[in-house]
Amino acid sequence: LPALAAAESITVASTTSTENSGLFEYLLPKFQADTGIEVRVVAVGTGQAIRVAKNGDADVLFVHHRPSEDAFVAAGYGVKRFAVMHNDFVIVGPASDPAGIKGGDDAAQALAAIASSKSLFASRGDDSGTHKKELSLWQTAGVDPAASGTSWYRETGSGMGATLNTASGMNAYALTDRATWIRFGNKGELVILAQGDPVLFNPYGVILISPERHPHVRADAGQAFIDWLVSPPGQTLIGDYRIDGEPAFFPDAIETPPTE
Amino acid sequence: MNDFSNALSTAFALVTSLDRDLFEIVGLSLEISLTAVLVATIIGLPAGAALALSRFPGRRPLIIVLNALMGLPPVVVGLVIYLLLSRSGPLGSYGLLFTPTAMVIAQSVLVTPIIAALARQTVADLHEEYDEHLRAIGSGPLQRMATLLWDGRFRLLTAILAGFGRAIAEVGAVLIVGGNILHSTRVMTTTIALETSKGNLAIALGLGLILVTLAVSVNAAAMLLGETAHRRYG
Amino acid sequence: MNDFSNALSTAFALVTSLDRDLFEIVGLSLEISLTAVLVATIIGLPAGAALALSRFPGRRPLIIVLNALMGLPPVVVGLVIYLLLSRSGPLGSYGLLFTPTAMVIAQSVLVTPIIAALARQTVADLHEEYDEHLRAIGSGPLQRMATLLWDGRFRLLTAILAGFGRAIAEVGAVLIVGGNILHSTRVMTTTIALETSKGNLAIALGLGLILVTLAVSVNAAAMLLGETAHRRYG
Amino acid sequence: MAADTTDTNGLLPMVVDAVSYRAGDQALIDHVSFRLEDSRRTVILGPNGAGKSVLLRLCHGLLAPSAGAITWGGSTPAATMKRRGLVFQRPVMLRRSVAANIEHVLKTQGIGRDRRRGLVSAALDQAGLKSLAHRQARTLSGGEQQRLAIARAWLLEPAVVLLDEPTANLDPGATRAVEELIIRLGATGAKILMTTHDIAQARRLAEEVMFLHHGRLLEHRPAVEFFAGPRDPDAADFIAGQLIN
Amino acid sequence: MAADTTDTNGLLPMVVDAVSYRAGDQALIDHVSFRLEDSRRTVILGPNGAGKSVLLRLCHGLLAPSAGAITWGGSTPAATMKRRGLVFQRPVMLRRSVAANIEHVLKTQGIGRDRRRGLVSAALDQAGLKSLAHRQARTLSGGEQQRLAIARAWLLEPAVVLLDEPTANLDPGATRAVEELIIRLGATGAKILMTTHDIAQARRLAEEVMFLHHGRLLEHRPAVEFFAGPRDPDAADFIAGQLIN
Ligand SMILES: Nc1ncnc2c1ncn2[C@@H]1O[C@H](COP(=O)(O)OP(=O)(O)OP(=O)(O)O)[C@@H](O)[C@H]1O
Ligand SMILES: Nc1ncnc2c1ncn2[C@@H]1O[C@H](COP(=O)(O)OP(=O)(O)OP(=O)(O)O)[C@@H](O)[C@H]1O
Ligand SMILES: [Mg+2]
Ligand SMILES: [Mg+2]
Repeated sequence: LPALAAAESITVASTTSTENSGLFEYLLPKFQADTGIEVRVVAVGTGQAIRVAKNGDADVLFVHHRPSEDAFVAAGYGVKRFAVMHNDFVIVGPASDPAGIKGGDDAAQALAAIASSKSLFASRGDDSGTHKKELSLWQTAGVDPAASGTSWYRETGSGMGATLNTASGMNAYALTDRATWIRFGNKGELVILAQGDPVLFNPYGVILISPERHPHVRADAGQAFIDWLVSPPGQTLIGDYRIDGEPAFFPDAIETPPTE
Repeated sequence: MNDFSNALSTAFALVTSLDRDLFEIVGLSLEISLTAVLVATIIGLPAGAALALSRFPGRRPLIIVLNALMGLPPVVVGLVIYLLLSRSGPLGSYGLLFTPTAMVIAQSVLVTPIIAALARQTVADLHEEYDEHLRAIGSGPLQRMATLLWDGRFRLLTAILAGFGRAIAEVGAVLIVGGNILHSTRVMTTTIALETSKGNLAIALGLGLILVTLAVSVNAAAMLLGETAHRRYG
Repeated sequence: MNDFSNALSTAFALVTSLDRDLFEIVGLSLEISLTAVLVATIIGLPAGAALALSRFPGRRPLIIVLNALMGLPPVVVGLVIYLLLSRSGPLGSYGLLFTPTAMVIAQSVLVTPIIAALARQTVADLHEEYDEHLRAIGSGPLQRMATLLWDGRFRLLTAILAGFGRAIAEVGAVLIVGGNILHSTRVMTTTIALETSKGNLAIALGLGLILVTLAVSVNAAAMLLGETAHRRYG
Repeated sequence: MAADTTDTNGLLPMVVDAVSYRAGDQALIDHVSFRLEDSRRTVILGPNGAGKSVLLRLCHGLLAPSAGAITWGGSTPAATMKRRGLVFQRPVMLRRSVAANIEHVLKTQGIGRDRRRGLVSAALDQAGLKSLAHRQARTLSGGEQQRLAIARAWLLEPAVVLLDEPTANLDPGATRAVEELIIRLGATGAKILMTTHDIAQARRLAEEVMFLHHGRLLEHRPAVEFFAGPRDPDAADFIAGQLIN
Repeated sequence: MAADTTDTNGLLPMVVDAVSYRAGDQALIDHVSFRLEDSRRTVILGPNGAGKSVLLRLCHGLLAPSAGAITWGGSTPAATMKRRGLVFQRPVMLRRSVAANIEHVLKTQGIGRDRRRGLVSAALDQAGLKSLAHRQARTLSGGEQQRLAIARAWLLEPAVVLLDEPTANLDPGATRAVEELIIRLGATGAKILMTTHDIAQARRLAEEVMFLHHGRLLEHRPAVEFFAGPRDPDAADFIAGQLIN
């Protein structure tokens, strides 16, 4: 088998939602053209991404769960967290909308309506950032969906895409990040029903793995990637990214006016 | 690697805690995989034997395809069954998607070619020896198949166990058609995948350990049963 | 189900577009799985034969465990190898994680028990016939193993093909240890899983179709080669 | 004994018409023609590799001729198979008990459980295998296996019995018993077609001799004439115990 | 012929001391003791199922006695196996060509490629299988398989040869050739221990007879004495061609 490590290459541990959105496919060739550095993305569940990073099997961590990111840096695994961008979560469901949440912009209220109408809801149930966000919304709504006897609440224990496939298969409501949703090809009868609540804000951070803890980390190249992401050109590129004509991510590192 | 020792103690803790969820999951895994293997055996053994015994144009390509189907990707099988059973699919009206039945169907589809292909080889080997005698006494195709399957039953056990191994370890297909829904379609492998994606490697490994132990037990039971029968009925 | 016809046309479009990425992925899939099967064959055939021929205390439990290991969950294998190859693992200094080599290792671990268990049964069957002659001429254990493997080589092909089927269809382990990195460790099954998670079911099915076609080709090649050799060298 | 088409169940005359059997570029049976009209005991003689076993397989329909045709009372060998018994030179033992090996043949012929029991026990008796009924057939001694094979072929008192070296592994007493059985069967009108290497046995049993060599049928004559003076020089050498080529 | 421990390569005397072999609760060989001191040709006689084949297997070390001990020149049967040749009643044919079947034995004994070639071709010649050298051994006729088995056992001119019904499937000429070979071998000092059902052959070949019945050794005497008048009534019946129980 060929030796794969190019002269300059780094490994980034990230989440499936980022990968599935197509953002990396769009950004990385441009980064490589600018710097000659090849970026290899390992896209796994948030928990596993952090685990991979802790073990020193990646140079850069790129995820979206702020508390875990801060804990990661605080424990000395990472050098520093940089805010990169955000997108938002939306609530999708069958176009027939049995819970009647269409057009709402209060996420907790929407969930409460789903619960009271006992409409099917597909939860990721995998402790991911998205799942944690969903659980906090239920709490706000004052519903304990996992209580026994709730047959409408289905924990799929899977990634975003798999959960959406399940939701599409059973015509259930689900919480998803916008980027994955726009890109998702098996929507079936599902459409976006509720969005725009500020609590649905979904920030992404990027962290260089500590070279002190893992001396083999390619710190220079890794930092170059981070610097590039948060630099004006990088931020502009992120802001310009479109899926099916829709913006998917909003740059956070600097003030960049949307190009529309 | 404290992960390994963690895994061991986690597995131990899981089992000794007599966790109801764990039993549910283990029970469902066994139920689904054993049912699927039963279905696959009922279909695969006669199919494999028929392929070993009969001569017809297109038989050799069929054997090649059958052997190749041992490499059917679970995710693809899962997808096809998902599309068939989905509400908007041709069989949607039965409402089987995301039920254990769907998982049994998926595993049966995966395992049948394995059992059939291995059975074909086994029956063909025995056939080499029996062929002339069976033909000489005027044994018909079905009778020949029955004789060879019966006399080869202890050798065929390995083929069936290979099928069981594939079924119980499989995750791609059951995840898609079952949905890994808690208290409903969550089995051991989908739980392991879930815990892995959470980064709970010790739990995942611990569950893996339990799964392998389970597989060993089923194999041991099958082999002991087979051998007892072998000794008693020759 | 327009998904199925979509899948077909997608597969067709993918292949005829002569997409460089597709070729890369297909090539890597084949390279990894064939290498893994080679490794597993080199280890599994002698191991299975040895188990069929030798008599030692603990042999029967070992056979049971070996049969059970056919049901080794890929995710667990992936995890264990991940932990071993991880930078903080015992073999971390080799930097093998997220490389094709790691994927070969994972598939070899998965496939070796399959080939060994099926080879054991095959060799044991042949041994039943050859045993007395080989012992009578004073054949040593290694010589006996060599004779039985050689004379059983065409039957063993099915075992090896079963191993190949498992390897090429496997996704759980290679996903964990390979990381599904574009242009580096992305193979057919991980691509199918990825496209599925994107909801691109037609593409996933199309790739699955190509994968099955690939498996058929490899099987056909192996069987034709085997038969040509069979005819020529008896 | 005269031709008796009733007793031989309409299987006679048996006609072998210009039959050849080729494996690769070699003719194992080379343009052989003969008729068996009546239920006399016919013995096929010939050196090792002459093609005797191949010829018996062709006659029973286990092999299909490369050229020529074989008929039993006008029907194909395959269609009449169940009305004949065949004993192989190297009998196949099913991985079952001795009794189950016999019963298997009866099951194949669709005979009900009750009748099976009696037939199995009678066959075991006759073959002297009563005490071994529940033993794995594959652990039987050489002679016991051959007895079992003969018992299996005899079972339903077929109209025609083909035997390939049936007494090669039998002790003198058993050989005598089988020879007596063959004579008894022949006397009831069954047709016997057998091979043997034992010239003395051939002299005792044969009413008609076929001498096969290199796949060619060189003589086909009444036994008395043949043993009095074979026309073929190889046949003369053969019964004199010479190596022939 | 006198005892000749040089020619028999230190394998004699062969001592069988109170040997029994049990399968389940049945004694297949029942407390058998004998000594073979010299290289005379010893023939084991006995009816089907007497235990002849089992006894030969015990002697060669393929079966281990349930009780008692067997030694060849003081060594175990297993340790001396390569210095003996054994021909089974039902020979095993490897799934290889005829020549490869012979060569396989030589390879097993670690004989170099050059010497192998000569030995294989000589053995094929002697067995009359030259023209069949490249044929799949399993397609050979019954007699051809037996010839091949004998050629394999003979190959390295072992000091002791055990033969189980070696001529059961051979034609008269080949039988005569094998008998001559056996006599020639015996004359060079090799020890022959064989079984046969052919009383005439036993009379021709045996210098010493062992009569086995129900796993028990009932007589062990010089052939002349035995054939002149066996002491055991069963043995008398046996050589008279009676069925014995
Ligand atoms: N499938 C085959 N392919 C090639 N040659 C074969 C095949 N079967 C038999 N033969 C050859 O055909 C010849 C005749 O075989 P057959 O078994 O009929 O001999 P036979 O007369 O019965 O000899 P024997 O007395 O030794 O039993 C032999 O030389 C044998 O090797
Ligand atoms: N593994 C076994 N288990 C049980 N019985 C056996 C086994 N092997 C042989 N026998 C029985 O032991 C007896 C002696 O067998 P053996 O083969 O030695 O007989 P033999 O004297 O060689 O007879 P033949 O002349 O028919 O070849 C037979 O009744 C046979 O069925
Ligand atoms: Mg023959
Ligand atoms: Mg015997």
